[in-house]
Amino acid sequence: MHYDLLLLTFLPLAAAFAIAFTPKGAEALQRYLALGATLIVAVLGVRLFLGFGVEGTPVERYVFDAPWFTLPSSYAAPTQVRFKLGLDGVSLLMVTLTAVLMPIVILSTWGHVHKRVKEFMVWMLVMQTGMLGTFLALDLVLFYFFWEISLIPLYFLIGIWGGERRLYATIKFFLYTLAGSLVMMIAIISILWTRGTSDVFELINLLCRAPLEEQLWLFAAFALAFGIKVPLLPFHTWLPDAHTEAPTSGSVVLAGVLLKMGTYGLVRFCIHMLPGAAIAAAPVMMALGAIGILYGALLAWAQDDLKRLIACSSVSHLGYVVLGLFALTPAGINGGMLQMVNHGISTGLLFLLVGMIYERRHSRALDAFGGVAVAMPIFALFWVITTLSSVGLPGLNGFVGEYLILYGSFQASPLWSIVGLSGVIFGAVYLLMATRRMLFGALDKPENRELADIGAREIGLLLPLIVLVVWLGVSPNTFLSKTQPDLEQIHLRLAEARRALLASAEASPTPTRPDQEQSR
Amino acid sequence: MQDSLSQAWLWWIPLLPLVGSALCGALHLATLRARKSDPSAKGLSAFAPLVACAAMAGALALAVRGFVDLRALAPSARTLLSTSWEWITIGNPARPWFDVDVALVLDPLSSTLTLVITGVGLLIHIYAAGYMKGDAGYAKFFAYLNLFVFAMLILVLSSSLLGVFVGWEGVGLCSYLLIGFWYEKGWPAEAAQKAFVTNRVGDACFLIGSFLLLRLFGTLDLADIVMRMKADFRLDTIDAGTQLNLSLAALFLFGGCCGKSAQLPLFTWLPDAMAGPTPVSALIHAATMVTSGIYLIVRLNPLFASSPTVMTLISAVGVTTALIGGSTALVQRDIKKVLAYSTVSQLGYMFLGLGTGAFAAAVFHLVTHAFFKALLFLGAGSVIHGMHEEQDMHKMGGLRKHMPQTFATFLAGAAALSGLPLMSGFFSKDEILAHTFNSGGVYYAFWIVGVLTAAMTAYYTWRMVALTFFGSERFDHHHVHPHESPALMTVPLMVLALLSVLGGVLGLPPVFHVAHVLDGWLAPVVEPGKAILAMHHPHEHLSHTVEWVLLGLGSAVALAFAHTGFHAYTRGAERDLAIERGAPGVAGFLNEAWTIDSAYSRLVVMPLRLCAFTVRFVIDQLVIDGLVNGSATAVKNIAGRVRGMASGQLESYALWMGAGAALISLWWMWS
Amino acid sequence: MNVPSEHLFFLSAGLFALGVLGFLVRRNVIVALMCVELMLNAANLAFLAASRSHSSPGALDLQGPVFSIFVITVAAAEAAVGLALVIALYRLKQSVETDSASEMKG
Amino acid sequence: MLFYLLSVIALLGGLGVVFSKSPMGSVLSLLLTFFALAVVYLLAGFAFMAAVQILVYAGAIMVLFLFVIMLLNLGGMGTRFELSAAPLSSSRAKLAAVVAAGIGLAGLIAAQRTSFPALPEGGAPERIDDIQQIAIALFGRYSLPFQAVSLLLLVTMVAVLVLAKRRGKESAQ
Repeated sequence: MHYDLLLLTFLPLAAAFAIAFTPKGAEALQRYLALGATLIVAVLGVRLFLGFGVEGTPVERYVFDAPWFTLPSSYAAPTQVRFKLGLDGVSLLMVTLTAVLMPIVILSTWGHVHKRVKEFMVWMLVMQTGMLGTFLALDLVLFYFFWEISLIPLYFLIGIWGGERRLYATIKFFLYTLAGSLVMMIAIISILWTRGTSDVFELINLLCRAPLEEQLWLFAAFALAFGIKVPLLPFHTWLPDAHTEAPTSGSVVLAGVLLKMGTYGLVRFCIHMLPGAAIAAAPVMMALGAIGILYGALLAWAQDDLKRLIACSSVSHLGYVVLGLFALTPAGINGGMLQMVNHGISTGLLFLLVGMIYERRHSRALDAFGGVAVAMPIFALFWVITTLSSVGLPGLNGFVGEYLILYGSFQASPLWSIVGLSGVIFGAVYLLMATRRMLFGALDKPENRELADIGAREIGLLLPLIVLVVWLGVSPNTFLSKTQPDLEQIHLRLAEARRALLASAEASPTPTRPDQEQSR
Repeated sequence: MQDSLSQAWLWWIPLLPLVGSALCGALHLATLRARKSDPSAKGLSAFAPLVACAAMAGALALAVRGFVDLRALAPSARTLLSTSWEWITIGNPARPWFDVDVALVLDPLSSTLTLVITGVGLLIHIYAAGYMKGDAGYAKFFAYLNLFVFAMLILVLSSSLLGVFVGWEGVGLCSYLLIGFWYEKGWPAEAAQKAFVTNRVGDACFLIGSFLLLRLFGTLDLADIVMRMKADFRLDTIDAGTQLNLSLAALFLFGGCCGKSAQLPLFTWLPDAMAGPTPVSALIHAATMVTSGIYLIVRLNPLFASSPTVMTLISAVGVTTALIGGSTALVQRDIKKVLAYSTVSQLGYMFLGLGTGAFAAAVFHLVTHAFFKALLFLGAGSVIHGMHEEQDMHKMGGLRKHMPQTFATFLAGAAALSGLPLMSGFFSKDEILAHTFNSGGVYYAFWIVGVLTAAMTAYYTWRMVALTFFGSERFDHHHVHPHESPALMTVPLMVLALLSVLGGVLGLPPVFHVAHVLDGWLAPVVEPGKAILAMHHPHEHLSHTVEWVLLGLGSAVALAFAHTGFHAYTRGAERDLAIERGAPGVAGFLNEAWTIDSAYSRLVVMPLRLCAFTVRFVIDQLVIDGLVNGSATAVKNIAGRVRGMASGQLESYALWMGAGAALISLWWMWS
Repeated sequence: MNVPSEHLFFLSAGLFALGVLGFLVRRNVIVALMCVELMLNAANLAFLAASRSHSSPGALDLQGPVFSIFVITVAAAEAAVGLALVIALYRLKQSVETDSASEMKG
Repeated sequence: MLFYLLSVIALLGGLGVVFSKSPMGSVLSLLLTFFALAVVYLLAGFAFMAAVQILVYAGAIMVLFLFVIMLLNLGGMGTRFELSAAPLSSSRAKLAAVVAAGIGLAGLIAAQRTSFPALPEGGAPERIDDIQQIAIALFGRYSLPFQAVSLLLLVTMVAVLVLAKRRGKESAQ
């Protein structure tokens, strides 16, 4: 048995323990311990990514499986809950993104975390274990366990190191997500009881043949939890508050990884495990995604707080992901998966950049700026590149995902694709508006004249992500080819479910809704 | 498609400017570094024009090599294909669901445009080395300019529609960066934003068009699409659904072209784009980028040809835009604004030609327009340079004595633009009008508007010449000392003047009994579209008599109105003031380009902005958060009541706990 | 002894109910604690009765006694802490009535 | 028959705990119940548990109660019969009685409805709680809870020490 995955997941937790026992004032030690641990995890993650799907790599390296405990079930044999971690095409990109993003996040805290450093690092590392575990868990109970674990640290990160309205934001965030996960827990308990197993792949085999009514209510329960996390319209209002009040690093992790737990869950559970329900619910989900794109963009356009604007743009961008995933076409799902990574990188970068300017200027109001490009040319360069990647300029990462999503959804439903396309226009509107109001114009405010340009540490933070931005834009096949075989499995399931739906439609006299989409 | 014949070197045509751009960017960063210690340091930025021009010269040399190679091939085999960049593959690579491979293709059409881009581009680079000297962002400017050339070359060379889109958005980005080059002033940044967003509207249409094409053909490879259209398209066999889809695809792609090529309804960004430095206006907003719409339609000519409705629409949009642009240029006082509206108008001509199926004629006008409009912009830049950044023609006059070389070359450009006989613009414009006349039906109306616009063109061109170079010197002699520009700027002007005058030889009309060079050269590219058009309505060539009459009419109109325009303004700007006094309404209406821009901001931008604020304050904060916070308040109120039960007395806690336990256990027992 | 196991449970239930009643009506903390002991004893009796009903001469069921031992231990601990609290409360309020400690009022 | 007699004694003791006027009376009634239960255990085959019942409950815990009552000199304080005394209103006492009855009823029904295996021929085993077996179980299968319980006792000792230690004057006032 290989322990790579176990190491990957629990190394941050171990480091958190180690940091907890360091003396109180040793801030440098705590910072470097955290940085070191996340760097090791990043190296491990990249190694796993590079080896994935390459011939000659032992497959067992990508699974860790051990019995954990038992729970009662409706069968004679109790449900055996397993401690099963596994890396496959669906989780690969998210795990790698988490591993790569965290050292950058930790390094970014040099600039803005000055109080209670020890606790901050501990919570960050605990959160990383939670996030990696969520993506890697191939057992329903284990998934839920990690899902909840990753929730708590953010509560403290915002609640202790956040801005002025942090209490309102934390409570809103916590209650929203908790409400969602409780509903999901009920669905999980019901699955464990009725199916007698908690292994995700076994359940995928079992549940895809479940009757549509059962699939639909399970789908609804899961989709609610994931939809709140994504966040999908109309459950999005916790996000701008949480983002605005969170410290920079919290925002980056929230946008970069935590939101992806929702979309990841949609792929893994709502689509792969419950394909029949996914097909039936696709029109609704696509509509929510497409309207979310437009809604988020309009919302962002009306903001005058930079951080809030980016938070609203997250709503818009994740609308793309949902639109693509529930197009249920190859291009749509692939595009959605890619867009998750893209959004993590681009929005992470945007939050890092906003953090940098906030550290200097202690304001996020757009009106407080103007002409910053004159004072901080390097910062402006990075900001413009990031904005363009977020806007979806071909050649940078955002475009590939957006194009695939829009084409995939065009195959399924031209209407929602065109509604989603409006995001292409409005994305440019609000991001360029922010760019113009912040960077361009005359440098007429005396506070801005003294702004120092970003330094070597900050460039070092941004550069790896910028490289990824270009790499993903120019050669997305590096990533697409790795996820391909496992996504193909999802399409096989979907095709099977479509046939089943058609068969039942023919059998029953009442005509059911015909499927609009036809994948090639 | 990969074979031993693949020409990997083609990649160097766009890559050279990209490398140049990266080097210039590095030079700019080095300059910034040097400025930290010494704010006025020039650093290494003086090398930037050398690097950029070298890259351009290299690209031009390669383009010429490609042209020579193509000439050596048989006309039907004139295609050079590079190795391909496997960009996006979804599904098993052996039989993918979705696959985009981008190769570079050099064929007569892309070769023509590559030559124009690199040739005119090189001249403008050289000019800019003089024009931008002393600017704080000297190296940055060349980095952007080279980046633009890279994107533009990708646009015209790509084998795939998505590759075209890379260039399409790339040039939009560079246009954004270059319009907003002097962003400290504020309004260039706004103009840049407007340009980008307006283009985005077009780009969204482009994307829809590409989805439809993907659905129809399963590929985005341009050659494949053309081949399929050629092989499968028969008027009698095609079903209505396919026909509709083809028309929709053509329509949406044309929407994309309207954005990039500044046609109605998306042309309003181009006049504002004059906020950028003048070489930018010449290169991007006259010679190259704005013509990409024409390129796209010619590239996919069978698709457009298959839909007569869309073709008529293209002509109608083109001629209307030409009229609006031409009439607006009549009253502009800013020399660059005149040229900008003139560009809108000339692009309208090209679309008019495309709509009649005169693809080669449109390309011909594209080429000649690139020569003379770049020349005019650069000449205007030279004037502005010499006048210390003054752009108002009412404050110029009599400059011919002060800047003779600029004056002479400007005259050549003006002659070509106004279509004076035997100039390049004369032949190209006339060819388009002749094709329009020949198409009959509603096209007769288009032809009349076209001739009217030609008259306006001649008038405003010579008004501009008169106001700028003739008459009394209306500038303040104490502050402004007009001077001729350095040779670095005038030499490119002379080359372009030569091209403007002689460019007509590329496409002499049939009555001259000389081969139409460009027509023959482009024949392999436009043949499929022509074949489809011929299926719709076969029409004969114009008789030589009619042709002579049209040529004569064109000459007469151009000469007459050039004369009127020139003489009305040689003595100064009184005529303008008279018009403004006499008919302020008309003058204002024309001055604001038929008030289309302000109508947009009132009817489109403001409502959308209102919508955004409604979303933020009403829907998000009032409704959704109201519900969320309302439910929280409700819980709090209920909790307040329930709190009364927690009296702090142990017995009562215990009592409630016991009662609960009793109820639950009894319920268990009963159920 | 041939008493059916049910009867042992009946006794357990009765004692438990008395314990509950006493805990609910007596305000003297010490007596309340005693009632808790009474309930714990009832629970012990139930454990042992269950153990007895599952045992046969060949196969003894030891879970009952083992858990009883644990319960007794917990009971001892509970009594010790409870009485210590009573002493602390008495020091503070000079009273051992439960309603003298109502600072937890919500 | 002895069992039923003992049952009655135990229940009477329980009543005594609840209704005795003085804490001292309650203690003595509780002691009676414990002894009766110890004999019941003995009868049911749990000799060891009977011994533990007497040693720990009657011996240790009850002494603790007595000790505290004497320490605080509460012997005569419980003269108020609280069932009718304010603020414990009689309606609340009735409610308490109903609750207690409900719980008792639930227990009775549970015992009634559960089908226990019939007692083997010749009655239940004579001796169920074999000490050796218990020790094996405690140190084997239940060693983890056993250690946890010992930890609990340790914590209890510390807690009691902390709670019972006399503080400064201001907190003791």
